Amino acid sequence: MKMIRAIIKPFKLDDVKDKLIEAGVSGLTVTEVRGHGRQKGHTELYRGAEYNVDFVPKTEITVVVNADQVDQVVEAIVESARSGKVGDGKIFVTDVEKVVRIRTGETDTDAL
Amino acid sequence: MKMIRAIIKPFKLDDVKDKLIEAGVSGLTVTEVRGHGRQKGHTELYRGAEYNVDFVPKTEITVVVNADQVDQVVEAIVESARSGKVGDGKIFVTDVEKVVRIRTGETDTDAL
Amino acid sequence: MKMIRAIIKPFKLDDVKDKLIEAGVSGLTVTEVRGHGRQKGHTELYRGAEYNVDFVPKTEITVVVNADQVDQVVEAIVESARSGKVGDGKIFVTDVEKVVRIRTGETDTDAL
Amino acid sequence: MKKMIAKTATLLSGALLMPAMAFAEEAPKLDSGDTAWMITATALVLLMTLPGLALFYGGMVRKKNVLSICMQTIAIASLMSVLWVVAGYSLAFGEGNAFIGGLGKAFFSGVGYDTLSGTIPETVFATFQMTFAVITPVLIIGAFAERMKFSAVMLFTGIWVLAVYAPICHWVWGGGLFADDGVLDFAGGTVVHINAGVAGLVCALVLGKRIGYPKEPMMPHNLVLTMIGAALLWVGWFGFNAGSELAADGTAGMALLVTQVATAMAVLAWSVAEKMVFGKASLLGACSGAVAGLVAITPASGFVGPIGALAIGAAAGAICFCSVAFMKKAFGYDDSLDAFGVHGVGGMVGAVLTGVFASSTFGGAGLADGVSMASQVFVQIKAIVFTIAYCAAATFVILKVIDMVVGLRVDEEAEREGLDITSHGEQVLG
Amino acid sequence: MKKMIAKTATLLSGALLMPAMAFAEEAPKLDSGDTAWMITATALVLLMTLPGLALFYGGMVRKKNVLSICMQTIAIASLMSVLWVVAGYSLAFGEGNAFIGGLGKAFFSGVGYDTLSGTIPETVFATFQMTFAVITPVLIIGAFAERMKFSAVMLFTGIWVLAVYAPICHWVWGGGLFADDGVLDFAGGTVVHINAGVAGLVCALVLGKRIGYPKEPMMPHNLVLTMIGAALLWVGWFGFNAGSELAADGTAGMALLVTQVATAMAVLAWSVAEKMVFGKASLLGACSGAVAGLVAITPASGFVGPIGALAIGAAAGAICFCSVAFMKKAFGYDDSLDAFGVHGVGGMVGAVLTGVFASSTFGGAGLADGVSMASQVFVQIKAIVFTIAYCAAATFVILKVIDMVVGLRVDEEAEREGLDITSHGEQVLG
Amino acid sequence: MKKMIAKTATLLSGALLMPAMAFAEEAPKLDSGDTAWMITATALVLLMTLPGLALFYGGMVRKKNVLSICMQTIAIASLMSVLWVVAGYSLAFGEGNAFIGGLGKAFFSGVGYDTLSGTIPETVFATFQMTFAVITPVLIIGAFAERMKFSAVMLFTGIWVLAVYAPICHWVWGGGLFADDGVLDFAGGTVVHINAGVAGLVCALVLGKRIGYPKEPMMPHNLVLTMIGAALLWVGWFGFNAGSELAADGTAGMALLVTQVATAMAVLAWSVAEKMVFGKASLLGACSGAVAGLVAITPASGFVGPIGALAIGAAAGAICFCSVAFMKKAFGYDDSLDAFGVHGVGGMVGAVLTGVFASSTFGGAGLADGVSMASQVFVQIKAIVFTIAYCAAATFVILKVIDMVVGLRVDEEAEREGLDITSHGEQVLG
Ligand SMILES: Nc1ncnc2c1ncn2[C@@H]1O[C@H](COP(=O)(O)OP(=O)(O)O)[C@@H](O)[C@H]1O
Ligand SMILES: Nc1ncnc2c1ncn2[C@@H]1O[C@H](COP(=O)(O)OP(=O)(O)O)[C@@H](O)[C@H]1O
Ligand SMILES: Nc1ncnc2c1ncn2[C@@H]1O[C@H](COP(=O)(O)OP(=O)(O)O)[C@@H](O)[C@H]1O
Repeated sequence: MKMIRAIIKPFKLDDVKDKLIEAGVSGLTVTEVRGHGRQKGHTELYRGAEYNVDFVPKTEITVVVNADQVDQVVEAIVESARSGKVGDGKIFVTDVEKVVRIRTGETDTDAL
Repeated sequence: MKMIRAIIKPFKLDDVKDKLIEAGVSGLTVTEVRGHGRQKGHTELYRGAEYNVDFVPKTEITVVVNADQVDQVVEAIVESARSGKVGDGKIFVTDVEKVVRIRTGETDTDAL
Repeated sequence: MKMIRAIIKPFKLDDVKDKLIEAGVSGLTVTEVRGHGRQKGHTELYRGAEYNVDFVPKTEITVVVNADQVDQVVEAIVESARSGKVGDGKIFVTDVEKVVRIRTGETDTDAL
Repeated sequence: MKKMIAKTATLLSGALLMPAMAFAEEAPKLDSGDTAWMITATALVLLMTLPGLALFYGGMVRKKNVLSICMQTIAIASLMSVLWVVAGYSLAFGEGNAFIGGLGKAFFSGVGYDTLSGTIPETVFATFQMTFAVITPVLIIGAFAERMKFSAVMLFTGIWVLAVYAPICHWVWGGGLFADDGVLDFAGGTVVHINAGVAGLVCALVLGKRIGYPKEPMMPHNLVLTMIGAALLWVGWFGFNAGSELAADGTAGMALLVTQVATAMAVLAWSVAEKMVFGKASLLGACSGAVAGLVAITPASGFVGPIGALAIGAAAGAICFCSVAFMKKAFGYDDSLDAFGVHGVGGMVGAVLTGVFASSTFGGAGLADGVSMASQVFVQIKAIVFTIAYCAAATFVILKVIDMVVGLRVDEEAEREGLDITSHGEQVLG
Repeated sequence: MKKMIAKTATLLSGALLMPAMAFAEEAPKLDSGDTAWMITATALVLLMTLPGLALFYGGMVRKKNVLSICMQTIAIASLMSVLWVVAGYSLAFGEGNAFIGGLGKAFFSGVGYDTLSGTIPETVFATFQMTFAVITPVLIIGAFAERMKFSAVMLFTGIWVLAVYAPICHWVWGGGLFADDGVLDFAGGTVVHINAGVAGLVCALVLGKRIGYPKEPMMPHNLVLTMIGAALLWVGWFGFNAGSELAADGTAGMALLVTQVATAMAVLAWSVAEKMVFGKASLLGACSGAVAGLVAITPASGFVGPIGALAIGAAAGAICFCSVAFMKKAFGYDDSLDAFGVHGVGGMVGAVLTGVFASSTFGGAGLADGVSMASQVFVQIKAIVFTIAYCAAATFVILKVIDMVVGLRVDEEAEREGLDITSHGEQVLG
Repeated sequence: MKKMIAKTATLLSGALLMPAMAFAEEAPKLDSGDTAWMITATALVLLMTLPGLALFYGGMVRKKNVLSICMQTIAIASLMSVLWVVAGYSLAFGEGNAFIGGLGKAFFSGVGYDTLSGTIPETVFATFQMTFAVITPVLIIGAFAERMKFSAVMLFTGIWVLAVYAPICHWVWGGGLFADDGVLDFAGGTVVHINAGVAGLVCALVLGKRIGYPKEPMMPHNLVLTMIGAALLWVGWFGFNAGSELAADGTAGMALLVTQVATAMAVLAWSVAEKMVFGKASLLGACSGAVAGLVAITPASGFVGPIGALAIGAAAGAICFCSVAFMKKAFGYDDSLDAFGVHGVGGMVGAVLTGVFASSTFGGAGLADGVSMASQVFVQIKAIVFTIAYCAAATFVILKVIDMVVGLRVDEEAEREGLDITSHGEQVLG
């Protein structure tokens, strides 16, 4: 099994989720994160004190799937998360050795 | 070493933490996340506008342990996080190549 | 490619970020987390009810780099995040099989 | 009742003669009790705007826009106050023609330490009126929230208060157009609420929808703020309504009572309607009901009794609920925070029903001699129509001109990122 | 002092004759100063509930229940207002028997634009009293927070205000049971606070503990809200206490002063106690101390002097601290937000000490001729006991009936998920 | 105007004779209207501190320190209230020498149910003054926020109010030092604002900077709170300024008007300056401008007219903006929330300009016979200089002594973790 972590623009979350479910994903987990990259942040000014906030709000989606689904899922994310502007985000794929469903104790593919 | 990430119900955190410490875990990291899966979310209604919120609040526990502790730790989590109802969550195990303790520079098993 | 996840003290974030950029990292992602470890938490008291809060606020930095950059990046983090006091945090390195840049569809090293 | 004092009251006879008028007809001298109440009332009405409306609206937007709502509120409030000194007060209450007052009182000339207006200092009357001129444009924010340029907001409200608010205020209270019609508008149902509601609707139509509306979720980010705002509006409204008597007397007392009763009833009506239609009664609904009730009782507050208040509250709660839950969806405009749905619609409900429940049949203060309920309702409707027509047309023209000069909307990226950071360089953390 | 005006004051002699009473004995006519103050006082008391109590309690619950507290507050406030018009005012203040008033004033019949009550319009008196009937049931929320069904909350408070509050109000201020006993309850220590506190304790016992209590952490989610609430309670309480004089005179002035002094002293007392026992003085403690002080000075406010205020404040702060920190734990009930621990206990402390410090020995206004401190204290305790007995029994019965009809508690899953979403379909984001 | 009533006004002649003084010269009796207003004004001034200042400052600190600000506010407010009863009122307003009053009124001895002060009960006068003694030390918090030990805060403010506030209050209003100079300080520009601002600056210098200042980001965590605070300060300030007339009359009315006008103008001035210099007008700027305007109009409020108010507001907004944006950076001290930059500087601007715009040339109430504008300005500056000198020296000594006894600053780790948890054992969640 593989874990796919995608950092996307927050307002794209709904679209990506819908596409993933269409692509047969049964579950996913979402984290609010902040990103630093090519997309620039903004400046905040408080009574003359200037702060450069160079992190922008991003949403991270984590989804674990069978190895054979990876390409399809990555494809689904790329399609639905793309706006074409800098800051659209990245996808990272890593290996997962074991999955357990807490409720039933089922493991691996059964647990997804 | 292995990284164990468990998505659990937020109110189970204290129980799970206690069990993990009992099981000999020396440290862990917790993240607030939102999950989508079999457990359904809820509907919110604002002046007639209806929104289906299909993410439920979850807590993610990340704990890195030696490879030989994995089964015991997974077992501990399953036991303490289970309520038997849909939405109890999942556990993912991945491989960790290197661990460093920032304070001392110790690495790998020494750093845990 | 490797994913480096560092759990650090929140007020060190700016220093670490600067050091990482110096070290040639092009992007990074930050998550607010809570940690439990050697560093003790605190006690809260509300009208006589005492709660031990044994999680402390931490910041997690995730950065994906080419395999050959790992040591340098780990070094940069250790240097800039160290305060010498308990609770300085940990660094975990895992393997990444695939990286995609959503905007362009570029993959792996090109996507970083 | 403001106009009665302001122009030594000749228009309403018999049943509507209140103690305050008796005072007004003797050579009036300062009454410390009335003055005490009116200074307090002025503070209460300002409280409605600052922080009342800022919070009521601020809680309903997405977190990235909450500071922009607050900033617009405080900046508009300040601009209106200054413009009121410069010319607004004079245009509304100075000597002039049927359409608008003159500039004789510009820069408050002639308003000194001992000038009286009825039994209170004119300074107090003028400041009390200032708080009305302050709140009215702020109400409009609800319609264009989350997408309008800050410079355009300031330009628009600055022009609007002089070109739309001041004349309509003059018609109703300053001795203008409606002076001889016997229109009943105790505390500003027409001048403030219908006026602001209609201007809001025009803004919503001219600006267009927010990006993503109605597909993307746009949930109120913090209804605790909205509740605080609604509560402060409620409490402050005692100043608005009972203060409009310009004295601490029996009419002010009744205005206090009916304000409380109508508002409470409207909360219950909205909540019950919501429970029946959607299955749950919500805090946002209760707060909206409260404001709907407050709006609707405004024109009626010195004219009706407790029974009338129950009826007006129930009607306002139920009708505004429908307007917000169904009408907006049906027509598809994006009145972001329902400035029209609550203030416009609630104002009309109140203005019409004032004509009904002011009658002594329903325990009201009674209609003027020889005026039937039907003819009073007709007069009320006429005033509504005039107000809508003038307000809509003038608001439209002002917006179009500003659109050409500086543009009305922020660009797409700024709207996505939120106005707090892009327009004001600050944000709410944590 | 309400009862004195309300029934033309025959019971207290000599030392307690205040200017307001002098007025009351001449053919009273409307006083604009008194009216100005009482309209303001009414606004202040409403402010205590909306948004005061909503925030005070709302900040102490877990985030998932904050909107439910706000919604319960506004919905109860509205229901009480309407019920007060329908029958409550009449049952409390109308002609009746020793136990309860009649229905002669139902729907405020006979309360018109020029009806007076002492030197103020009866509309103002009735609305002022309405705000007391509003706040009392809202205080009870603190005991059943985070677990009671919304429908049950509305049913319970609706029945309770008519069946428990109205009669007790009648006993003390409406010419009922205690009318000839010389009970000293200036602004409602017994009627409002002991009453609400005891009802709260019964609720806590009948409903049972929250799931997970006391093992799971149930920390207040946002004490800034609690601080705002406590501050608004404090400020609004000037209306509650000084307003209970029903006039702007020397007694009102003293009520203002002692309210401020006792409250400040109670904050210090609670904070010092907390520092000594637990090592740190907390904001929640300071806020709780403030409310304890306000509660305790309520019955005493028009009868004692600054020295009495210092003593009552110190006692209330220290004793309520103990009740909340130790007694609750010892007995093991879950009075979620300490409605009983602060209002019940504080109310009793105040009621008893009023009998002591009203004495002119301590700079108070003095006890009635021939009444010793001991006998006054006895009278005070008698009133407390009666109130507790009736309130507890009636509250218990009402709850049991409602439990059978609609059920009192939400189901386990709803309690876990939080009432905001499950009962009202909304939540606080971010 | 307080001093005029307080010492039966002998110093200002001719142009400044107001209605209130006419009353004061007859055998004064209680006026229910004046009393109504002054009780209300007292409530309004308390509202400025609780929750006004707590929120204004609380929103500007980092989230980990917000509860400590709230706690300091409520604890200081309580301590000051009690100390005012014990000795403060007597030291400020009791018979004494030119430097300080005596202890004749300690524990409010002689202040009873029917003692008058002018046309209002002395209890009301004393409580009104108490709220001034409460707010002044709370203003200083802004300078030492986020790093001072709670015990040191309490010790410092407790000593300061008796050793610094009470004497200066005595000089200006209690018949002391400045009594015969004709210093114009209507509502406390010198006593309250310059005094607090200077004390704040000394605190900032003695305590030193916060760890990480100015390198680490220290952004205001929630400007919605700051906006609520600023709004409540604004509304409450009507009590502060118009209440300082101690009557509900024409001067109170003008104080109301000019307060509103100057504040609004200062908001616009600060916002425009900010827009021009930094490119964006911010909510924090608008709120700061409002407070700057309120501070500056304070000494002038019963002496100037609307034109003066516009000028003073514009000057205060622009000058305080510069002081905060440039001066602090230039000198490098860490006045965390700009207690000096806004209250100190704004107070001086107002005190000096009062001397200018009180002149009838600018529509003011007029200077005393034979006093030229230049000489009045000179008198104003003299009072400022005296106040600064005494306040700075005394504050410095008090701080140094406390530093030796208990220490002023929390330790580094506590400062990093935040005072909420480390000093008070509680925090804001979610
Ligand atoms: N090497 C990296 N490691 C971890 N996260 C990264 C890395 N590079 C980019 N990111 C994340 O992806 C987001 C988008 O990257 P950015 O460079 O702004 O634009 P783009 O994705 O269009 O190249 C960043 O905000 C950051 O959260
Ligand atoms: N394939 C997956 N990838 C990532 N997270 C998942 C996946 N499936 C489930 N989760 C997480 O686990 C949580 C629980 O899953 P759910 O299907 O609701 O119930 P259960 O764990 O009982 O099967 C989800 O809310 C989600 O956060
Ligand atoms: N085994 C682990 N797995 C996951 N996170 C850990 C682990 N051990 C420590 N951490 C994280 O690192 C943080 C710092 O660890 P701690 O033991 O307090 O101090 P130190 O890093 O100095 O040894 C913890 O708060 C926790 O977030």
